[in-house]
Amino acid sequence: MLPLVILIAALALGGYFLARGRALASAQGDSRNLHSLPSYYGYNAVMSVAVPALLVLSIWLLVQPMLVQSSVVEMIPAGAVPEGSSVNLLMSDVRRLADGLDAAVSAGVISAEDAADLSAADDLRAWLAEQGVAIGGDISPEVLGAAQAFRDMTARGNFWRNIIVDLIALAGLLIVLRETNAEFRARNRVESGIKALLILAASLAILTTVGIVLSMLFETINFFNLHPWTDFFFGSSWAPNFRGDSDLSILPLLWGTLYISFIALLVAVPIGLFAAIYLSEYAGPKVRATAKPLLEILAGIPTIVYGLFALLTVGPFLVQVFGRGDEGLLGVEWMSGATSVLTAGLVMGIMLIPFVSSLSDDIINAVPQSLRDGSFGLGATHSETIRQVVIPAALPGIVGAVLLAASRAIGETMIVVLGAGAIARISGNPLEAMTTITTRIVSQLTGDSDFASPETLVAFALGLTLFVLTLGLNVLALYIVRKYREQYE
Amino acid sequence: AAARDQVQVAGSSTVLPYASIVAEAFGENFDFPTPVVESGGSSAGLKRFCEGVGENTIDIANASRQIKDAEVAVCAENGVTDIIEVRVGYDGIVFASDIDGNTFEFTPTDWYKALSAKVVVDGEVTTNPYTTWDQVNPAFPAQPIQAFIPGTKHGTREVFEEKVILAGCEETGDLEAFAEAAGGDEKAAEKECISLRTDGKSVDIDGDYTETLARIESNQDGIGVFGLAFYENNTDKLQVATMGGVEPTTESIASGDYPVSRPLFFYVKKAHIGVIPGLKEYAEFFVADEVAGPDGPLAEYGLVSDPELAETQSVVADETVLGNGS
Amino acid sequence: MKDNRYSESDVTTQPVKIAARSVQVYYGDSHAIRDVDIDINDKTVTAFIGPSGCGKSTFLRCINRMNDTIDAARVTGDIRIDGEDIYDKRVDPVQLRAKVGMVFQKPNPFPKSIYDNVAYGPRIHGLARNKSDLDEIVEQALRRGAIWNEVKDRLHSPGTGLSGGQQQRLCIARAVATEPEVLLMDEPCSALDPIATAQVEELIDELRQNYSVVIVTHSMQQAARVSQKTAFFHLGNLVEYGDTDDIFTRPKDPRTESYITGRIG
Amino acid sequence: MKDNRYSESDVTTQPVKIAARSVQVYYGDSHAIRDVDIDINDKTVTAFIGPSGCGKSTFLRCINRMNDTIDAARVTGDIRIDGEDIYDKRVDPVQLRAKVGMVFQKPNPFPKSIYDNVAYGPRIHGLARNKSDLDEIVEQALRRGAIWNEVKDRLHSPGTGLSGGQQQRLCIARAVATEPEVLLMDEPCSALDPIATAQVEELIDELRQNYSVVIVTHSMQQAARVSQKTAFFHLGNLVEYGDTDDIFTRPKDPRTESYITGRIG
Amino acid sequence: MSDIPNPAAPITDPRGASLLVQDGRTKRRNAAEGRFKLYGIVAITIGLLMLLTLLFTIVSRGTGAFQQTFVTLSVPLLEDKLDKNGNRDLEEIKKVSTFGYAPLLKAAFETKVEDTGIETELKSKAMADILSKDAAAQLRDHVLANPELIGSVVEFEFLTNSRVDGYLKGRVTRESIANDKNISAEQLDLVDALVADGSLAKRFNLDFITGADASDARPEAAGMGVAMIGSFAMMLVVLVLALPIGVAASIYLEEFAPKNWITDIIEVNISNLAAVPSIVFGILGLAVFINYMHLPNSAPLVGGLVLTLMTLPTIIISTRASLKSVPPSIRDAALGVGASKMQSVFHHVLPLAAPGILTGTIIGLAQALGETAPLLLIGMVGFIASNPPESIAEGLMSPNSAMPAQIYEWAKRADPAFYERAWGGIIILLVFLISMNAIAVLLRRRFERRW
Ligand SMILES: Nc1ncnc2c1ncn2[C@@H]1O[C@H](COP(=O)(O)OP(=O)(O)OP(=O)(O)O)[C@@H](O)[C@H]1O
Ligand SMILES: Nc1ncnc2c1ncn2[C@@H]1O[C@H](COP(=O)(O)OP(=O)(O)OP(=O)(O)O)[C@@H](O)[C@H]1O
Ligand SMILES: [Mg+2]
Ligand SMILES: [Mg+2]
Ligand SMILES: O=P([O-])([O-])[O-]
Repeated sequence: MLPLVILIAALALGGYFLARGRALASAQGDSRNLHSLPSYYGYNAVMSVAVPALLVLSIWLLVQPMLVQSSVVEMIPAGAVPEGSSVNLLMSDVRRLADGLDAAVSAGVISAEDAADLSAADDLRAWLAEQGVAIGGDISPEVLGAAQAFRDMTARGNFWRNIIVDLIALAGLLIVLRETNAEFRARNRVESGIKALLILAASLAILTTVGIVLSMLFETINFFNLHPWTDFFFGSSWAPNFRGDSDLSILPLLWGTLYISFIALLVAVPIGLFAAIYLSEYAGPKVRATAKPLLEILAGIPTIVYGLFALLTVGPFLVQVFGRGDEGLLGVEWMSGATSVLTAGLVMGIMLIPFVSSLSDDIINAVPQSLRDGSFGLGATHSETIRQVVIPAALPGIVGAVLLAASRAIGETMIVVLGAGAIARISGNPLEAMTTITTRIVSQLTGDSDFASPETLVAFALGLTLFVLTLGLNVLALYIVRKYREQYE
Repeated sequence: AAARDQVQVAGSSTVLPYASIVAEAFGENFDFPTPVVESGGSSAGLKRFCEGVGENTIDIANASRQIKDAEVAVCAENGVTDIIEVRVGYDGIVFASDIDGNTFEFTPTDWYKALSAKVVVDGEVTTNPYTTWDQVNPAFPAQPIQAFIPGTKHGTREVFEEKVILAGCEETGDLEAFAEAAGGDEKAAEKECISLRTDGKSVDIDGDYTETLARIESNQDGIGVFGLAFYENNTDKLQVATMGGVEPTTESIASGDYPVSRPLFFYVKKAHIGVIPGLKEYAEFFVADEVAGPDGPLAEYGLVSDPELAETQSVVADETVLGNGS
Repeated sequence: MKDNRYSESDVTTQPVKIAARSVQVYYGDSHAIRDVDIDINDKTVTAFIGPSGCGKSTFLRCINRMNDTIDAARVTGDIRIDGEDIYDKRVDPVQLRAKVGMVFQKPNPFPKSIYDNVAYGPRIHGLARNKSDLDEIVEQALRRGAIWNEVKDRLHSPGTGLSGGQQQRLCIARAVATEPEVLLMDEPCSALDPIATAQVEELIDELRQNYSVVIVTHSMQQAARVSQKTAFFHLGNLVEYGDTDDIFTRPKDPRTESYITGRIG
Repeated sequence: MKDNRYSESDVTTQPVKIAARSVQVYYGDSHAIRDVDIDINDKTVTAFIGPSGCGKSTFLRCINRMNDTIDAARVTGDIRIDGEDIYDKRVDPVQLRAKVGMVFQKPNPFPKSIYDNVAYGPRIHGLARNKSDLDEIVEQALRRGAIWNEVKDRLHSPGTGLSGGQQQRLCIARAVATEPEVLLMDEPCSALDPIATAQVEELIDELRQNYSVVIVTHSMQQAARVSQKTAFFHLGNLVEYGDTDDIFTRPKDPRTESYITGRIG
Repeated sequence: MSDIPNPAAPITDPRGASLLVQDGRTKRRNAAEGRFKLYGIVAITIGLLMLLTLLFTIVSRGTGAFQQTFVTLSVPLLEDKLDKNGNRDLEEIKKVSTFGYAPLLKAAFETKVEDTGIETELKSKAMADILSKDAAAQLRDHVLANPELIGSVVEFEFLTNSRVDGYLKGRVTRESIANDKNISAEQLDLVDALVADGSLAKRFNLDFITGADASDARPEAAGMGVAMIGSFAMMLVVLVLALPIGVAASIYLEEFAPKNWITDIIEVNISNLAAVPSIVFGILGLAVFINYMHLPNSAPLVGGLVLTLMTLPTIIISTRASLKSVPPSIRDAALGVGASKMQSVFHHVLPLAAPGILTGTIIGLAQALGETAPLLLIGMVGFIASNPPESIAEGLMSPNSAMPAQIYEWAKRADPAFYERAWGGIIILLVFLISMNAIAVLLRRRFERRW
């Protein structure tokens, strides 16, 4: 396969120069008479040679093994499949054996003809083990025969594959050379190609979404078959239980999610925004060049570290402040444990700082200087300029950064597990422990209880509901951003 | 896809340490590659186990509980019919508190009274009024009740509910009182016993024992539930409490004196034996005397070895599958 | 070419408002303003003329310390307004710029509504007691910027959606709205048609009654029409400075003469 | 006011290059160009005049479809260049813009070096065979833009660090470098001193030998000097269009007359 | 936040006032200015302080992992234990499992005690217990590699077990082992004697950086190396896929997409994907890549693909934000000289947006590098002690873990020695991250400009 790819690459490369040369020749060697830059004719050739050929190749690569497999499977008599096993498993032995023979042939231990003539009588398993190929069980004649047929068919398939793909590449080359002339709109062709790629990239988001929804939808339906949806959406308590009959309501979890995210944003947005403003507007180049990447490290520290930090450092500190009674700093007794909404929110906020600061900094930096000049010229102070001219101009981008941070806050798990406690409840007191949807997804999915029980399946329902919910929030955000967007210049 | 060479195991994080000790020794002593042992929980492991037969599915699922009928059914639906169940030993469950704190000698009654949502006081069912341990049992110090118990997703929780809370409920006679109140419904009464208080005195830990330990470190009044092996590796930070007067050790658990323990299992896909190199060898090695026996590395690490190990060995050797009378 | 429509009675008798001594400006290594000395009078319109790139904008930006915002720019020398050194440490550039307003060469409306563009200055300087006050100020400024009629129906649409000349007048209105004592205008009429130009020139003359106005222009006619004093810059030097009449009719320096008669650029 | 320095021998005999019929432009709801019909000749300089905000830039931007980039803008009607409808689906706006160059009202150099600013067009159109060819083209363009002398020593410093007038000339040089057949210039001399203006006007006259040039200007004198045809716009309407001589000396429409004599703006 | 001066405040007319003295209003505004700037400084200081605290925590807890305690012993390779028949047949020697090597270690200790005259009450088994469980494996490997050595006495450097190591590092004290059945005071006496003798010492342990994971019974032998390769392979996949796809998608959406409901749907979708909990991407990866496409379990390729999907929204959102901030006049200028839309984007807009794109990439990659949850479902978390891969393809396809997963695993294990290794692993992860960032930061600086 590798030689084939190299050949296509060579054809493409050759096509580049041929098409380019041909275009130039048709323009009497003067690139100015061409519709497009000469290199575009080259790229067009590369595209026409490589894209169809690689497309066919990849389809072939997907289809051939299936075809070979199914025809080999047909060769295996039903009686050859040991009881309790499946043809599928037998096939993996076949493949392993075929691979082993390939390895032996390419190592020169055995000639290709001999490999095709081997009989099961020889102690193949031991012999293969010597060649470094491990086979699970003893080799039956059926398996050996199938392996040989497998090799044979694969070899034939590969042969035709090479020929056909080469022909397609060649045809692409010829066609492209024929249409190459001075008037040919090579640039438009290449750009359409690129645009197709861009569209493909953008649609990946849709595919991912479809994938996510599909991978959760069926289990969610299963869940609702086992558990009343009214309890899930409108119940008030979350209390999973082994013996079934659990209370599984999303509301307390949702409350915790929103509350913790809110506190995290309350920390991250002002700090991040002010840091961004300071970095892009006040700080000297040296400070900026050091402080910004340093802050970015905050985004890269594994969240489990933040979790431990919350549990072991921030939590006890908060207890010291709010919960030690007369021994404490405030002399109040509001907080009983180290884990609370505030603990998790504060620490998560720290993690989110760079999400807001770095991106906003880049965006603020991109606001044209002439706008600042205009404001300074009116006698505005630097901070007035920033607040009233620069930030509004950068607002669409900043909103994007904040949304990103909010998204991260909603999706974060580890910090909440360790920092927020695991008690599902609806309460306004930030010093109490609560929990979030994501942590419940993880724990319901990784636990001990029966995977077909509502206690496990609820994870999928939670995931899907969160998905739909954030979708709603995003639609709302899009609407708001649209409404307040200001375009400058 | 190229043929897979190594055994793939997934499942319980409780079994993981033992499985990894075995996998490591297996890799060292055999010519097969070291098996890959994933964690992710019994449930997740069994789910993947039951996804079907074939190279892209796992060969073994570790579990800290027995496979459920519903799961066997799903397995069968997907073509995973022959499952070999292997019990590797027992996991002791201990109660431990901060090394510098008070010492406790518990009985199930104490735990029941401390954690149940409702208790019977003076013949009346009331919301649990106790806030310190001395209210539960005058022998205890006046330490605030703060328990870190496994979350409801852990098999350990089930054992804890069965063997501690429910036992305590029975001992105190509250079970009867509840049954009476529920009009003789035993089930409802049991449920009443094991529904725990939600006022923050009892905190569910969904993570691992390290999390429980960290919480005790950040709250000295806390008493947590741990695995025996975990406790034995952290004796410098934790002191263990007795239960019913028995101190938890591998011996007292193996002999059945210490009441709170649970069996650990792994499940092998019979169809993969003979196909995946080293699968059977791994399973046999796991339950071999020199590994899982009372002097083997597993016991040394904290596994309570199975007194009926020989039987288990023959199950593996004969590839006896579930449901075939064994 | 002489076409000074307005009285120029008391130009020379006006006190000095801005006094610059041996001002030098560098952009990195390049020396953009060389040793400029100039006295700019109060209640006078002073025109800066000279070929493109000679340093008019640069010098203008020295007067309200706008050059502070360009990293590469370095200013030395001494500039005094009302006798106070504006590069003194104690001087707050913000207060200075409130006193010395500026209209930039390239119109730079804020990405806000037309109303907010004009109201911005009065707001930050607290010139309006209440909303209707502010409305009044905005309308007045837009009228003086000769753009009121065109925008009065779309005060709340964005200032960036205006035509080039409209943007320029908007920027003039914005500068005027803060009532500065000195107004620096960098080619305020470059994108304006003759009528609008005349209106702006009228504004300038009106401003002169109370303030000092410095205007950069490429139009000799305009300089002659609106200014009482003219300074001619060439290659970063202030070549000649004097009464507009004198500069245009009896230039002393041969370079000035060449420029005015259209021989150097 | 008549001061047409250059020959205008064969203006009317030139073939039509651009033909517009009932062109309408809307920005959202506002109707910026109303029903304009015009034929613009080849090898001719056509001047668009009119008060600020009347739609000159808007109409100019229709000719090379730059309005496509403004979301709010909507163009209807029919514009043909060399008889081909440029709003036809098959027309590639890119090819159109390569043919119809543009100098914008507000100078907008790329934040790149001066050299790269000018070399960009020739590069993407493949006008240079090699580096020295390109150097040659860049120098030629900068010379034609009357800015070569000022920048020849700093070709590799950023184009955004130039003075206003220099930026404007840089943009002219950039547009000229691609050798368009039609050149649209939106107030190309607004920030230029008389000498530079004269040089640009000379360039325009030179371009006229081969190309069609459309220039927006507020200077009646300039229109009279450089153009052979003049179009007068008012409130989005094309009020009058004809030989420059006629427009300036014998305007038919009273509005044109008012504007030229400085009564409406 | 708005402190637009209160319009009701008395109007001060600054006319004629001196510039050298600030009037009241200016003073107030300057105070506001000072406060504003202070907020910025405070914000940065908070951020940096937090970073410092975290780094300090990490470093102070993790540096110990880079050192390990070793003991030097002369081991008699007894023929009667290793090769009973004396025919040096490798197959027969292999039959002796690691358990069979224990007597050699005991013997080695006996000789040691005799030779150096250390006095101890300990049985030889208890003495050998201060060694790592890894010692037997090390010994066996060496014998299998050099069967000719059987019968001679060879000097080895063995790891000690984690308690002894902790004792030398101060983590384990004589008080703390009171209830510990894994080590006794007598054993510590022996350790002290060996330290005095110079045969037991702490030194830098390269294996921590290069080695593979070890089981729970021998924390001292666990290393980060293989997981590091796993992470590297995944980052390679993420970088190769997520950056180009992300940038391409953003360009399409921001520059080319017609403004219609389809585009809106895509746009909302992308922001929504950013909020999807990472474990859900694991569910997706399991369903699509493993169950549907039959890619192998535990393979970094699958991990990389899942993380790519997870990182894409971050890159797309930041890229779009920076594309949006490039002023339209630049696009106009390019289009005006006849550049195509595509050219104007690739030649002008994209370079100007590059700093923001790089920032998004840095943050996205950092996030991907530290992510554990999705790996849980595709089999990359657990005990995966494979050998280092031999080729890139193998590195992508053969089972492996990843650094955060390894750290997560270690953090859960019972022996406190793993805790130290978890923090040590975080140090390595951060070094990895910082070097990755450094490249991006350098690139970003090249693209930055203000106009
Ligand atoms: N992007 C836009 N959005 C909305 N309205 C616009 C936009 N651009 C221009 N206009 C309006 O369209 C009308 C015509 O504008 P245009 O820019 O064509 O004027 P102009 O003749 O070029 O004026 P000037 O000489 O001042 O440049 C004006 O009223 C202007 O406010
Ligand atoms: N930001 C800058 N960085 C470097 N050089 C600059 C900068 N701004 C201006 N210059 C240079 O300084 C000199 C003076 O520029 P200035 O803008 O003062 O000219 P000007 O007289 O205003 O010209 P114009 O009439 O064209 O606007 C010019 O050579 C210009 O290129
Ligand atoms: Mg200037
Ligand atoms: Mg215009
Ligand atoms: O991981 P567990 O299933 O043993 O809790």
